[in-house]
Amino acid sequence: MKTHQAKRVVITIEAIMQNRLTDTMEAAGVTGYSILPVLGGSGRSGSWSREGQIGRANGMVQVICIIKPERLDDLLDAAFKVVDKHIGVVTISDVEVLRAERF
Amino acid sequence: MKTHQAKRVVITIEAIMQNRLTDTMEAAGVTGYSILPVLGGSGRSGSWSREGQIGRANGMVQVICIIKPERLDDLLDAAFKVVDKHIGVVTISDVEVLRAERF
Amino acid sequence: MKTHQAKRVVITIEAIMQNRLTDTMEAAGVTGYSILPVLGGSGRSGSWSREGQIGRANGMVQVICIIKPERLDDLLDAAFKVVDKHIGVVTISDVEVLRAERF
Amino acid sequence: MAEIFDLAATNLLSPVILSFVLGITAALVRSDLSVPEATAKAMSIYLLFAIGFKGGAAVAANGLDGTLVATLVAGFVLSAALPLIAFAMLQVMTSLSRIDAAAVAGHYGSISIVTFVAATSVLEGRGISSEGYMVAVAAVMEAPAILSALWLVSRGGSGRRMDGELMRDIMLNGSIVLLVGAFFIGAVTGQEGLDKISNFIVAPFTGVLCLFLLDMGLVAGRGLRESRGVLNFGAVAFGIAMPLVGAVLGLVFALIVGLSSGGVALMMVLSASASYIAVPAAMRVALPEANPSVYLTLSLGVTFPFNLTIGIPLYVAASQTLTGG
Amino acid sequence: MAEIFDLAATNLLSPVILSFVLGITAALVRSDLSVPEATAKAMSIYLLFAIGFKGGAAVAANGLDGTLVATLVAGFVLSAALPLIAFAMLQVMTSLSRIDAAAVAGHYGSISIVTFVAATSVLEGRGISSEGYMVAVAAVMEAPAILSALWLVSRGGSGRRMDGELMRDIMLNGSIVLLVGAFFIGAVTGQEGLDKISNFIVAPFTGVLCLFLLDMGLVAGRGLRESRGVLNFGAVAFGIAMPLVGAVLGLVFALIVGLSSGGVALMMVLSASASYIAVPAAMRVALPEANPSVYLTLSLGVTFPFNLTIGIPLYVAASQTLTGG
Amino acid sequence: MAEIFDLAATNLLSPVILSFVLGITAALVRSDLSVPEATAKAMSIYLLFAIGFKGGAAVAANGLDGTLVATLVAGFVLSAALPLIAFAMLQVMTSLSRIDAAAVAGHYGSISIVTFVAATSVLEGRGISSEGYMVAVAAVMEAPAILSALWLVSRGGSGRRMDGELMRDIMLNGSIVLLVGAFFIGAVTGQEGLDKISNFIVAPFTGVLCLFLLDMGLVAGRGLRESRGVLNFGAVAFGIAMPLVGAVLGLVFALIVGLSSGGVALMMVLSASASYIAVPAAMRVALPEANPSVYLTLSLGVTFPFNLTIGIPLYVAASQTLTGG
Ligand SMILES: Nc1ncnc2c1ncn2[C@@H]1O[C@H](COP(=O)(O)O)[C@@H](O)[C@H]1O
Ligand SMILES: Nc1ncnc2c1ncn2[C@@H]1O[C@H](COP(=O)(O)O)[C@@H](O)[C@H]1O
Ligand SMILES: Nc1ncnc2c1ncn2[C@@H]1O[C@H](COP(=O)(O)O)[C@@H](O)[C@H]1O
Ligand code: NA
Ligand code: NA
Ligand code: NA
Repeated sequence: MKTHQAKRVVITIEAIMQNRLTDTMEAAGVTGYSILPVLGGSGRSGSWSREGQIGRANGMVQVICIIKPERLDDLLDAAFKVVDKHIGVVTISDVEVLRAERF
Repeated sequence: MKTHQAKRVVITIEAIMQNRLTDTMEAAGVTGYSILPVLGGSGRSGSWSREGQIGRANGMVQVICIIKPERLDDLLDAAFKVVDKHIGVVTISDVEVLRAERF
Repeated sequence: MKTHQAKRVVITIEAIMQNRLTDTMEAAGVTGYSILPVLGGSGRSGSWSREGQIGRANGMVQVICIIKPERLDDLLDAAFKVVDKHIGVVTISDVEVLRAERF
Repeated sequence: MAEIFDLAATNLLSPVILSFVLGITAALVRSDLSVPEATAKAMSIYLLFAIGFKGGAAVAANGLDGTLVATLVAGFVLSAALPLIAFAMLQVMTSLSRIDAAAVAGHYGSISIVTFVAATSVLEGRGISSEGYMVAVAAVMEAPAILSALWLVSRGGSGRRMDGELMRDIMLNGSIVLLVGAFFIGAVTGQEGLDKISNFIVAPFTGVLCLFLLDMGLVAGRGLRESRGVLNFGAVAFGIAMPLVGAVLGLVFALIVGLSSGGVALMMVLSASASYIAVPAAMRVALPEANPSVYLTLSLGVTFPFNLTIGIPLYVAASQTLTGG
Repeated sequence: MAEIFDLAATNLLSPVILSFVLGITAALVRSDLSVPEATAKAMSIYLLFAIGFKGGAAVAANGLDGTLVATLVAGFVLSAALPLIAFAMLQVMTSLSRIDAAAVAGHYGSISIVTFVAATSVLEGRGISSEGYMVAVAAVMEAPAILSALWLVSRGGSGRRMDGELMRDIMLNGSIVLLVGAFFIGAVTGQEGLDKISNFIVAPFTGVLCLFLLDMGLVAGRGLRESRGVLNFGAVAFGIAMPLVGAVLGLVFALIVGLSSGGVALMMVLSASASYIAVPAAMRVALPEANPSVYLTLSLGVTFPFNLTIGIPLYVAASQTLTGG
Repeated sequence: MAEIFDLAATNLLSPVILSFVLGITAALVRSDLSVPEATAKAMSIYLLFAIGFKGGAAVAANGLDGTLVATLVAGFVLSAALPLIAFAMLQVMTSLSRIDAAAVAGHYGSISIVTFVAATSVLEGRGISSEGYMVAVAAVMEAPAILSALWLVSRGGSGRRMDGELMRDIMLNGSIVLLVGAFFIGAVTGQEGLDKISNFIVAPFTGVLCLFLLDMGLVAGRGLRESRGVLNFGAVAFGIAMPLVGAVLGLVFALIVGLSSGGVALMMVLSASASYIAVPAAMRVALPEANPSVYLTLSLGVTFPFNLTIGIPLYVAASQTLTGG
């Protein structure tokens, strides 16, 4: 089955920053992404969990974006603006995609 | 620690199609997979979120499948049958697995 | 944008073993990880779903860990101790990370 | 006439409607107010269980009168026929593609259970009783419209979309099973069963309905915001005209069958309301090319608020005038 | 005898049982009806809090009679001893491996709190009172069975599976902490406390129990569907014989201790019921080789429905006959 | 004095407080007891809707007296001014960085709605009435403190952190919208509206509050465990001194405005309480460098339990003594 090269960018970011990140991404022309929930985790600023929480102040989400390699830098620049001062991990990996015409 | 080459296939698909996809995958001999929830996202058909929804008509899930490289094409053929006319993104990447005898 | 090589380790493990795994990882010096919920899945021991469940006895989570390549073996050793007799899939893949100083 | 306005005003200023307005407003001003998906589903399970059970218990109390079968048949026919009318209207009033028009049409043959629930709560508030088996009629009206919609598409040349699995999905979808199941439990356990759990399914009912409508308002408002521009004037006009057409047809059938004043009103509500759970799900499976923003926005963003605010009091008033009830 | 059938029929036709039947039916016909995980957990928190609190308030009202300690000891002994009997029965009746048999045995020494809750609701419905501290007995009976099960395995040669962390997990698992904590709050705040929150923990209780059992039915039905073929005739027979054996032992201990008619019935229910929360979780940690479909299907798919439908009325009738209550 | 102790004891031994204690204990002993996020959010939606609605209905019943505007202004001023006092105290009592101190200060100008809810439930329990519009005052006090905190930081040289989007986020955050919206619905539908849903928003209220506080205890206990060592003696002392300072200021303003005895107590509670929803979220956006464990632990782990157990009875007693109410 024919596949196409693409990049998979995963941005783990505070939930409270999600809209700011996706707005910035959309402004940079990135419109395809999915949001995954994160239940908890641990890092330099300690560990956390969403259990029983009502506030939005802690907790993270993963914004996952499959993107053409040539568009990667636009996305990273946009993401960096938002993630910069904020807690967050950004990873990039190679993937192949089926039906590249769809994204 | 000894690892083995494998493929990681991620199929982001409408929740409503999940059972049809996994049935087709099982019919093609793929029995190992995990389902991850997706909270929301954006694509050519606009953006969506599961918040407050009761219907099953919008919302997607990720079906993740770690599979031996030689079985990849069977899986993709099976997935393609279901994903074809439906909204969905299919990505493939290389991974190494521990304890390959278990899958 | 400058990126750094790293490994992405995904450990799909029974929810009930999550704390034992992360304790062991922390004892091995791995402090950065995120936990993703898994809704359901299928494997050699049949298929499962979290729907309507109140017990903790079935259901899995994904522990995702971005780690410097040189620390990979420590992590895998630690993970293996816990995963060994238990249900679980461990995959490793290459990723690039932004802001490596943060992890 | 004055009475209709009075009824409309009472309805508009009830906590139930105002909660919906609060939800829609919060979404439109982009507040981050939101109800978790699990909570929304829990409330819908509660409402379906309660309404089904109460219907069953009412049947146990009053016995089945001879109109039951006739009413079920009427519901079936209405559900199957309304999409054809809707489709014709859509082809005149809008420029939707054949597939989009068929998908929309399917929604208007089927029903919205929360509109039905809101109507029963208005009837109760005014002390108007109705046939307990109307919830069974609601269940019967969920599915036939879907078949009509798919038939409309297949007539247009594209191959058949219905398979056994989809059929099973539609007939056994969670809402139908819960509604019908609770109806049977209510019918079997009767007044004694109702007494045991009325502190749960009767006393707090209207309050839960408020929070549920708050959530519906949030979802509807978000949908309206997202899909600005999806609907043109013709489509919106259809979203308001079609419930009126449906209500009139429901009225005619209900009068022929000979329902009570409350029953007539509920039959009008069922015919006037548009599905936003069962039919959208079926359409995603069977007609993936149809644009969901069109049918969801029409059903949840236009017709649902219309019925909730203006439609219900109108249908109740009409049925009272015409049945003399 | 006629009375037993009568009681059984009343029980079977209650909204509570019929809701369970609805759930199991929906799952077996593969309806997509489902209760969100968060909602199921919320209901279980509610039930544990309510049942614990009411038990504590009852103790505050009636004072502690001298049988408390004896009953707790009896519960402890039963929980520890029942797995040994179960294990022996399993080795005769089934061909389960030593480890699977030990894991199953552990479930039958421990208890199912929802079976207990359903029984209290039957007792209440029949106006039979019981010792408030029976919820404390329930809490005491959760854990000892797990130790017995692990001892059965270690006797078979495989090294010890119990460590401090697992011990803490078992003793401080959420259900036990919530049940015991609510019991203390009820005991401390007494009738006054109960008055403050009875509109929450008493009035809607039976209704919530209905929806909770609907969910239990869905989960049990899904489990039965998934694990078709896991259980052979011998295993199913064990799943029905063992609760009867447990109930008889519970009866003997309860009569020796001198409990009231309601207390005897509850002790029988506790002994007869099989865990499906605490023990499965402990087994996944300590005995990962044991097959979860075996113990979950037996506990939730066979013994739980048996107790709910036939067991409880039987135990209540037996205790009433024998205590003259 | 004896009366204060009596009141404190009654308060401490209420199901509401003991549920919080149960939660905090369960978390500290590392039980796995937990409330799902969706359930916690559902309960907070319920409480906000109920308290807002009841406030609005009370206003509809009693009419607006002339003190409304004065009270709103007083609330606004207190919210804006308290952070300045808190900031000064923090610089004397702790070695927190300027940014951390400003972030903490913002929390103490704003309010904790659940502390407010707990206080109204204490007042009700003692039959003390209060101005219905105090919930509107609570809403007004949420945001100004955030602006003060950011001003404190910008004065220290770092550029401005406030932008239009953040401002909108703060003003239209879900809690404020729901509280104010429900208040309006209550005010518009009045006693009639309240009658329709009082079985939902009044009868089970205290019980839901118990479970909500159980969850708050779990979250607070987990926070305390995680952040052991984050707070030194000075910070903890601040967490207890600051609510007292706030309460005194609230008392002065409330007496000047001329509130009733209950209103004075609530104004003290609002001033004494520290935000743990709106302000932490705003701080993560505007001051990401500030350490969340410091402000969350102080607000939720120190000041909230203090107010809940000791503060509220103290403020009620003080207001009763001083207003002669
Ligand atoms: N190395 C890592 N791998 C995966 N997730 C991480 C990693 N480091 C941080 N995270 C996630 O990001 C959150 C914040 O990290 P930190 O800023 O280091 O406290 C953590 O709580 C985790 O959820
Ligand atoms: N490039 C992408 N990266 C990640 N997720 C995507 C991407 N494109 C689409 N999706 C997901 O698939 C859904 C449907 O996409 P679409 O068919 O383009 O509207 C979106 O709402 C996203 O959740
Ligand atoms: N090949 C696979 N790919 C993805 N997830 C898997 C795979 N195999 C197993 N899993 C997950 O691990 C769980 C237990 O697997 P097993 O031990 O094979 O029953 C399954 O239910 C899935 O959630
Ligand atoms: Na209709
Ligand atoms: Na037992
Ligand atoms: Na304050």
